[in-house]
Amino acid sequence: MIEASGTPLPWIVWVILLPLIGAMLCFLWPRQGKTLGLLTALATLLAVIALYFQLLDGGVIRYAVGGWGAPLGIALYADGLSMLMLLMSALVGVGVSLYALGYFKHSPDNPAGFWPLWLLMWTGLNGLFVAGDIFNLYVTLELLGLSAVALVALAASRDALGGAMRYLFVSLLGSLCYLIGVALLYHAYGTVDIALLGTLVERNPATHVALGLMVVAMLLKSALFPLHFWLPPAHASAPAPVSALLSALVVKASFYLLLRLWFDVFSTVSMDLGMVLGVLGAAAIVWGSVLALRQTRLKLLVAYSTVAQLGYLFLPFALLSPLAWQGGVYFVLSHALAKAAMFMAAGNILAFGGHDRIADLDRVAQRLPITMTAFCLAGVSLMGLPPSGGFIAKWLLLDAALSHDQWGWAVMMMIGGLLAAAYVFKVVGFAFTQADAPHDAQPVSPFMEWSALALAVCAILLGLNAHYPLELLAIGGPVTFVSPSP
Amino acid sequence: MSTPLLYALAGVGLCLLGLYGLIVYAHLLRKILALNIMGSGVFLILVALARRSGDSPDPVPHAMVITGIVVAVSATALALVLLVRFSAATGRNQLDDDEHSP
Amino acid sequence: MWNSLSIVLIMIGMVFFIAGTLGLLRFPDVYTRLHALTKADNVGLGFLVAGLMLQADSLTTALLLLLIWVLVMLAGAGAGQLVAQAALQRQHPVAKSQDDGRGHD
Amino acid sequence: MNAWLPLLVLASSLVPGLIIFALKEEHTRARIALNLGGAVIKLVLVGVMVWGVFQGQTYEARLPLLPGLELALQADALALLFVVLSSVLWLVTTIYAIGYLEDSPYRSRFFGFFSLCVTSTVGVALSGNLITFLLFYELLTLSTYPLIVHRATEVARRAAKTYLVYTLAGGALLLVGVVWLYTLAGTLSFTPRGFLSGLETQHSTALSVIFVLLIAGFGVKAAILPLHGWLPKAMVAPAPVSALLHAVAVVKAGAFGIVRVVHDVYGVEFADSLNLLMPLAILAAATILYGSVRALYQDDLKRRLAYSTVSQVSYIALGTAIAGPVAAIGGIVHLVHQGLMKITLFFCAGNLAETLGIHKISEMDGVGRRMPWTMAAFTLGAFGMIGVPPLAGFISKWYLGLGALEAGQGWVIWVLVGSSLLNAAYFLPILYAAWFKAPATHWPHERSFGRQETAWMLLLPPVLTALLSLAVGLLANTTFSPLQWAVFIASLEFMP
Amino acid sequence: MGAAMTEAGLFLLDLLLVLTLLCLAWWSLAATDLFKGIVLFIAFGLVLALAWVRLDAPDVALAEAAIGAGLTGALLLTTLSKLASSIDNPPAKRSSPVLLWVLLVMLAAVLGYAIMSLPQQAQGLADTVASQMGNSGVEHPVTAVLLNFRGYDTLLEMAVLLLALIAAWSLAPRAATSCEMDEALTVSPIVLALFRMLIPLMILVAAYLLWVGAHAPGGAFQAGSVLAAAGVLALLCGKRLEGRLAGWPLRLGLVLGTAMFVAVAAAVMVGGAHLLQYPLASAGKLILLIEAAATFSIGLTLAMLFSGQRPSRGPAS
Repeated sequence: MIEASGTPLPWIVWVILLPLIGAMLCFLWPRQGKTLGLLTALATLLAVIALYFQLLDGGVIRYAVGGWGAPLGIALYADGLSMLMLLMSALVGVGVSLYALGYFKHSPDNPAGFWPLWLLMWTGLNGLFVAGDIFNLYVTLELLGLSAVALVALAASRDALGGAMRYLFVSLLGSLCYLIGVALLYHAYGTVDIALLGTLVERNPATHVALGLMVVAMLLKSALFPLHFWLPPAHASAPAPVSALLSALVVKASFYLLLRLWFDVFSTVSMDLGMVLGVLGAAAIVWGSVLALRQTRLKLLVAYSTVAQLGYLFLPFALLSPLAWQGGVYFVLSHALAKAAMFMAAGNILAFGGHDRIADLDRVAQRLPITMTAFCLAGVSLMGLPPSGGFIAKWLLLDAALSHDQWGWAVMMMIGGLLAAAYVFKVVGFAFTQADAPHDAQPVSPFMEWSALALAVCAILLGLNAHYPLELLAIGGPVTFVSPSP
Repeated sequence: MSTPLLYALAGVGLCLLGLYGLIVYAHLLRKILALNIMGSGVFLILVALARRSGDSPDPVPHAMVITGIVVAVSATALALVLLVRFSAATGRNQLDDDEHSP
Repeated sequence: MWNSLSIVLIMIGMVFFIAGTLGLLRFPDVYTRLHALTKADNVGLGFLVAGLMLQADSLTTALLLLLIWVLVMLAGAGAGQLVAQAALQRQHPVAKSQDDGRGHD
Repeated sequence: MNAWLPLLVLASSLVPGLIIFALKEEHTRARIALNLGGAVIKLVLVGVMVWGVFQGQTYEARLPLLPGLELALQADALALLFVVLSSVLWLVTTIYAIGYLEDSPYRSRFFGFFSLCVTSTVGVALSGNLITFLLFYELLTLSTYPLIVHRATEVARRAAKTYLVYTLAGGALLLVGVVWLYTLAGTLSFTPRGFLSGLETQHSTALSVIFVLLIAGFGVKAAILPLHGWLPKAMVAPAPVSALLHAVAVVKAGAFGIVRVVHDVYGVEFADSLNLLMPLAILAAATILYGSVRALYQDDLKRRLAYSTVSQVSYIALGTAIAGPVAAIGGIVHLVHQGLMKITLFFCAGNLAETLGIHKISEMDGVGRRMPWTMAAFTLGAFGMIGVPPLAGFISKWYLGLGALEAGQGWVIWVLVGSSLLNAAYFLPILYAAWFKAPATHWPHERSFGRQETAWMLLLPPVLTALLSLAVGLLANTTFSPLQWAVFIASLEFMP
Repeated sequence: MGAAMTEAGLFLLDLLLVLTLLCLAWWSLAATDLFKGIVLFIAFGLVLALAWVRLDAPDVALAEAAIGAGLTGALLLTTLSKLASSIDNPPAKRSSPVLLWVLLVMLAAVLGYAIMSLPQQAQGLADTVASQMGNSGVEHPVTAVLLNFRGYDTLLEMAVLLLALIAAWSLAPRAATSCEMDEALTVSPIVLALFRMLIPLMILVAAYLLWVGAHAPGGAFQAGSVLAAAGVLALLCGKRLEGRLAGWPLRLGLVLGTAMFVAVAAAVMVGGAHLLQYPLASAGKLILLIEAAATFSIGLTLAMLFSGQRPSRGPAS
């Protein structure tokens, strides 16, 4: 562990400040929004990469903001897990930024707000991933939640406004539940620093109630079945780049937070709950997939697919082995890339044909080959077929389940994979056929097509270079808390 | 019962009142009110318990609550703008399927 | 001596407030209610502040209390005027007899 | 170089495939050049590899995938047999497909996926462990889908859906089996005589279940009895695709997987000691008879051929399951022989459909006089299937029968005899009708090709493969014949 | 004896306060008339401010009264006037199933139990804060925590406020040109007179609160909300921002607080210090600088949120 003081450029700070500064600049000069936004995205990506190398060199980073240190001050903290999340956000973020360049040119959605809101959301994401303090996490959570809501509402359709409204209520309710947990923990242990809390927390009523509330809050925000009701309307009605961001990153942030709390704060008390989360996760896989299969609109299908895929993330809570954890985190990464690509592809199809009725896709396989390739590659990852990030994740989870003879989980995963295949190919099948009434097509910007493809390819590549992320994950972080690798 | 405890329990009461209102009432403005009341309840818990330290109360929760209040007003403002837009677009003040979704 | 005077002043202030509250509850229409309210605000608060000023440790505190009174009077006057104007604009009826204007806010 | 060669073999079809995707529809020449160039280069590379292996070289490429797990490509004897088969037949099929799809739309997409399909098949062949096998196996599923759905009709969409339901479910079973095996054994590398023998005492039940999972996973593509439903439906695909599916890529990948599992994962001896092979043999025998019987009743030519495939591919499984060296030789060599014969038959069926619009057997009266070359090739293929000496099919059946006797499983002989009779029963009427009945006054949908009976690109491939299937039978005793290669493979597994 | 009396009396006061709070909250939610509900909510906020005072949290009380009750109330009221229909009478509610009640009661019991199980005495970070006050650059503990010890939270919170404004602007249509909507608004001369008297006073109060924050209750948020109140008053009196200021000067004003915070936080790193690690000598000044900028931006932002529209850049746009 290094105290990152005296380092001339503490990248851990810049990954938060850069998007924030970018957001302000975009707000000040809205006409230069695109340029400034893109520059900020690239700068943030570079800062994240720099932090990555810093982490590789020196191991886990702890940074005392204001020099005070815990418990008085706020600590920033980055280990392998945070780094993976930062990298994921940066990758998806740059992809979506490029996509947005094309998207808002033709879309009726309001473009002026997009850049500052998105960059503020990025600030919230990065802030959340490196926060080492549960109250600070609350603030980042609010930054994230409110910007997400505002971004959904950019679409300004009835559906989007309703979806945003519901999303806002859920988000605020979740934050307040979380804040009660923070209040209980602070008043029980006199600190909000995660590392300190981890050493202090013991079994007592306040801890248990705090755990319960915080877990429920995070489940609500990460839309675990049966708390997923808000997700499909919000994700499906948002502008395409926003849908991509929400499904890829925002729900993952609350999952990440849950992971942190689970292992770094509540490690001594949390384990009993794991089975419940696992069962809910399994239910989510089936329920989400079945509903996805029943959708007639493409974006809703993709949104329900998110509900299903999020279920996998909660299986490790029941499987309780380092392998399962690696699998869970890998799932986060691969789903982020794949789902972003898929939503972007869906956005292209919507922009192209002016609708997203699946049965009337009308030869998009021929007419939008790049988009369709992106969709299919992303689908491969969602189905968990090799070679893709989704496959590696599923492999790890299966390995964890089978090596402890936990058959039920393996069966659930298989069913989930097959259902995923069913809904992906439902779309693909109609992409080849001709609609009864052919419609006139709008041109789709190459930025939109290629950025979707790029992210989808990344999702595939994730399946071929699994050891880099896994090695990174091994730097500090909760996974090493569980038990040594077998 | 000590003062901090009394207020903290009142905070719990406000939280639950807010939660109840959020779930039960359909009008979006009422939901927003309910969330604000719930938020006040949480703040009350946070500050009340800070009073347990004797003569001078613990200032850290106070600072947190001030932060919280500003966040709450930001959220409320956003919610209200959204509500106005929603109301203008749909002519309604409640969510469409509020009768059958949880 | 000063203490008793202060108590008496505060008591008088309280009486005005009680009367004002009663008026607010019992008067028949917006305009008369406003009358009761502003009376309580201006005069009642005046007595109250006067009583409290006698209890103040320093001149600053006393002056601050006085400032509060002035500000409340200003606000009360402004607000009362606004309410009355709004009521007139919306043509709230003026109660002719005791019972006429019952039942609306 | 030894690590690069397997990769280059893969790249020789992958890279052209990817470039073809990017080509515009009207760049016909570039596409043809890439297709044929890739096929020829692959053939040359494979030739180099065969020569190298013959000289005692080993070719191996590894890529770390997960801690303790890597993707491995390696060229062992069995792999080479399949690679050679695939690359030869790819070249032939490419020529055929170019001729067949001359004016149809979306050729770039078609040939792109076509190349991917072959890449996956070669990948399956070269896989050095189960996870690599799994990777290419699923890739094969995915790259075949667009080929089946290519015509984009409602029927095609449904056929492709059926295909996916079967193959993806199979893939899921396979995945569970492979992961489970990995948790028990800690390795997945193919090793002659298997890598599991140490585990038998504590895990014999688990290993039996895994065997069932793996065989079921591969059995879907190999169309073993209850899992064959997709194959006849997939006949809606264009003829070159059917040829590819039936003769080279899909069904063979399944059959090849079964051979791999029995020989190089479990080991024949070990699998037999767990009593796993007898049920497999019975299943294979049942499939052989069932497929043949069903074929009898089909009037649609391609469907009859499809059921014939169901039947014939199970010879491979049967040979593997008999647990004796000679039968193993028969099974392995049938991998090649069935491929050559069946591709011939499908090419011919395609020619009939493309040239005369004939799809049904009842329309084939006298077609031998209109298209003598095509029907000659068809006849060779059909006789081979029946097992007439000295054609390729005879060799397979001979070794299978001999091997069954050697292993003390006399009942297999009856299966072989019954199947041959059935083969004769469903092929001979076709031949009779084609050669000896009077031709119809006009064909359903005739296209004229001048003096030739059909386009030369359509005619050359079946003639070539028919001759090859004759050659491998006639020259079975020469050094590089498939039979000798199969003998060598079997010796690795069975000789101490 | 007397002390015990006072004790009991105070407890009674607390009890009364608490009950009033709960009742107001309930009435506010259940009021048949939404307008009434909002007014009751404002009253709730004011009583809550009293509760903060009773809990020795004057800073929170100020913030609550100004922001929680005042500005939130104003926002609620102005929203109500813009809704498609403000009638919700009787309040539409779903039937509250038994399950919900069971859930709420259980939650109450569990939460209450958890709170009661906490130790009766706890120092929290009070002592730690007290011991570091000398290094903080200010004398008032809450300000020290807000701007120094946990300044990073406050920085992000400023971002949240900015976010709310950007969101509101991206959602709201641009204001109609000024003359169009001011026609309807006739402002009485008395209000205008009041306005003229109050505005300077409010600015003065804001400045005072800002300055006093260094060593007594007060600070940027309270000052900012007073400023915002002035802005709201101005808006109510029909004042609009001049067209030429409504472009980037306004936006600059809105981001100024956050920008200054970020700038100072980052600038102190030049010497190798951590983010927000003020040099001791200039800590007080830097904090005041940040607070001044923040006050200005908070005031402007809240007022803009109240107006609910993007100010138009003159009649041209």
